Amino acid sequence: MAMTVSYFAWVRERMGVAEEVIEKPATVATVRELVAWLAERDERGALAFVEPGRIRAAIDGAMVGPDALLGDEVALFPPVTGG
Amino acid sequence: MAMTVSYFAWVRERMGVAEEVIEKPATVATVRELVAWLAERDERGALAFVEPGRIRAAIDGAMVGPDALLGDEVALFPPVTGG
Amino acid sequence: MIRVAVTTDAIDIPAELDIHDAGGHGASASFIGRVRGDGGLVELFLEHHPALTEAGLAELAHVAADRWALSALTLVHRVGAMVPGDSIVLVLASSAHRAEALSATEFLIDRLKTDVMLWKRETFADGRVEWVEPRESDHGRAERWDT
Amino acid sequence: MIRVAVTTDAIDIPAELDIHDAGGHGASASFIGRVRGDGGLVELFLEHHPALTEAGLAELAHVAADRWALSALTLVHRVGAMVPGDSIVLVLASSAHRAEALSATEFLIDRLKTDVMLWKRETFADGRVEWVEPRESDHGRAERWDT
Repeated sequence: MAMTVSYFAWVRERMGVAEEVIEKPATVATVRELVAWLAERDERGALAFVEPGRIRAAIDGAMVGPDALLGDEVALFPPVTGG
Repeated sequence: MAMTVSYFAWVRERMGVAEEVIEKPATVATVRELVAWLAERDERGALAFVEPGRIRAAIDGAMVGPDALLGDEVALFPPVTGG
Repeated sequence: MIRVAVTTDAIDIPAELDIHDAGGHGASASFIGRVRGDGGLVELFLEHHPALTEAGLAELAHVAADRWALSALTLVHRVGAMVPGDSIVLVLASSAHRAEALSATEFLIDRLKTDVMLWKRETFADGRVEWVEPRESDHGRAERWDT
Repeated sequence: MIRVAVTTDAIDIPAELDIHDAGGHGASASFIGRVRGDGGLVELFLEHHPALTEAGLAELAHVAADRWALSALTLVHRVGAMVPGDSIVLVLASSAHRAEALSATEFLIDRLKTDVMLWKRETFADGRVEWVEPRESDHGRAERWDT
């Protein structure tokens, strides 16, 4: 199934793109499973998601946990450091 | 013994003066005793010091309690309300 | 840099900000208290002690500077007659870190209300003149800092 | 009046103060965070999400407005490239009462650091480029508001 994944900060730098449309396998249903799948997909993903515990996600504008179910889009990024 | 007493806010208004030099009896040694003596001295004092518990004092620029010993000068006033 | 002032003139907030910010601080917190026109208030008069009010403010400023790592501190209190909208007090505290600047600001505004020789008198449109009574809550807030 | 903005331009603090203060509030608290030149820092870059960063700020502003009785609230965050001395973030909160203005300001600056999609990247004079790591203490401060 096609979905849009956007990346921010050092996740974006390591992935080499700010956004991509992926074809995810049917077995990937949650944020945690997507992160694991991206880490295995290629070298870039292995580098970006070497520490899955440091990855945060947002769906439809809301921060979500690793077990959130995926929809049409998701943003993946490191912990925020604004202010 | 002569000492200078200054008054502020409604204590000043009720006393009718901002400052006076008084001759206090030798039996008046503390702030509490001075307030009691002023309350008995005349009508103005009776009005200003009708509730001695509401009176605050400062000696040499520092806030003091009712049992502080008197020196050459003392300021008597209601609780402060700045800010 | 500690700057403390008692003034009968309007507090020039942009000028105070310029002086205070000359250092280029990492974090700056501020508090401004203004006269409110509640209940038909037409004048607020702040009575002060010619020497001890400023000394009390300076003492508070030094307590704050000893307690928190501040790069600048400004404390300006207006006295005399004011009308609704006028600024009564300005606190500016800066530090490398936000927690220090915020805590120092809150400490100063809380303690100002209980520790410094200043008395508010309110005049209302109907002619009533009343000295402001301290609020119990102000003492509660001020005492939080004793620990 | 709630005003939230994300901007790549310098934050015009006097202009924001003028807009915010139009109401003539009883108590106004503020916080300004600036870029510090510590350790030879020459540039701070703030990455943001084109839509979600402003939405996150607006959400925080509404949480604060629901929690405290505020007469005005301003939240401006700069993004993009900045140099030491530049203002990164401005929080202005006003109320009839000081405790509300001070608490809302502190809440907003604490939560900004943990809840809004913003990422800091530092460039140093020796050429090093580093993404800023969140500090545990920031999470501790932000969680104080959960109760």
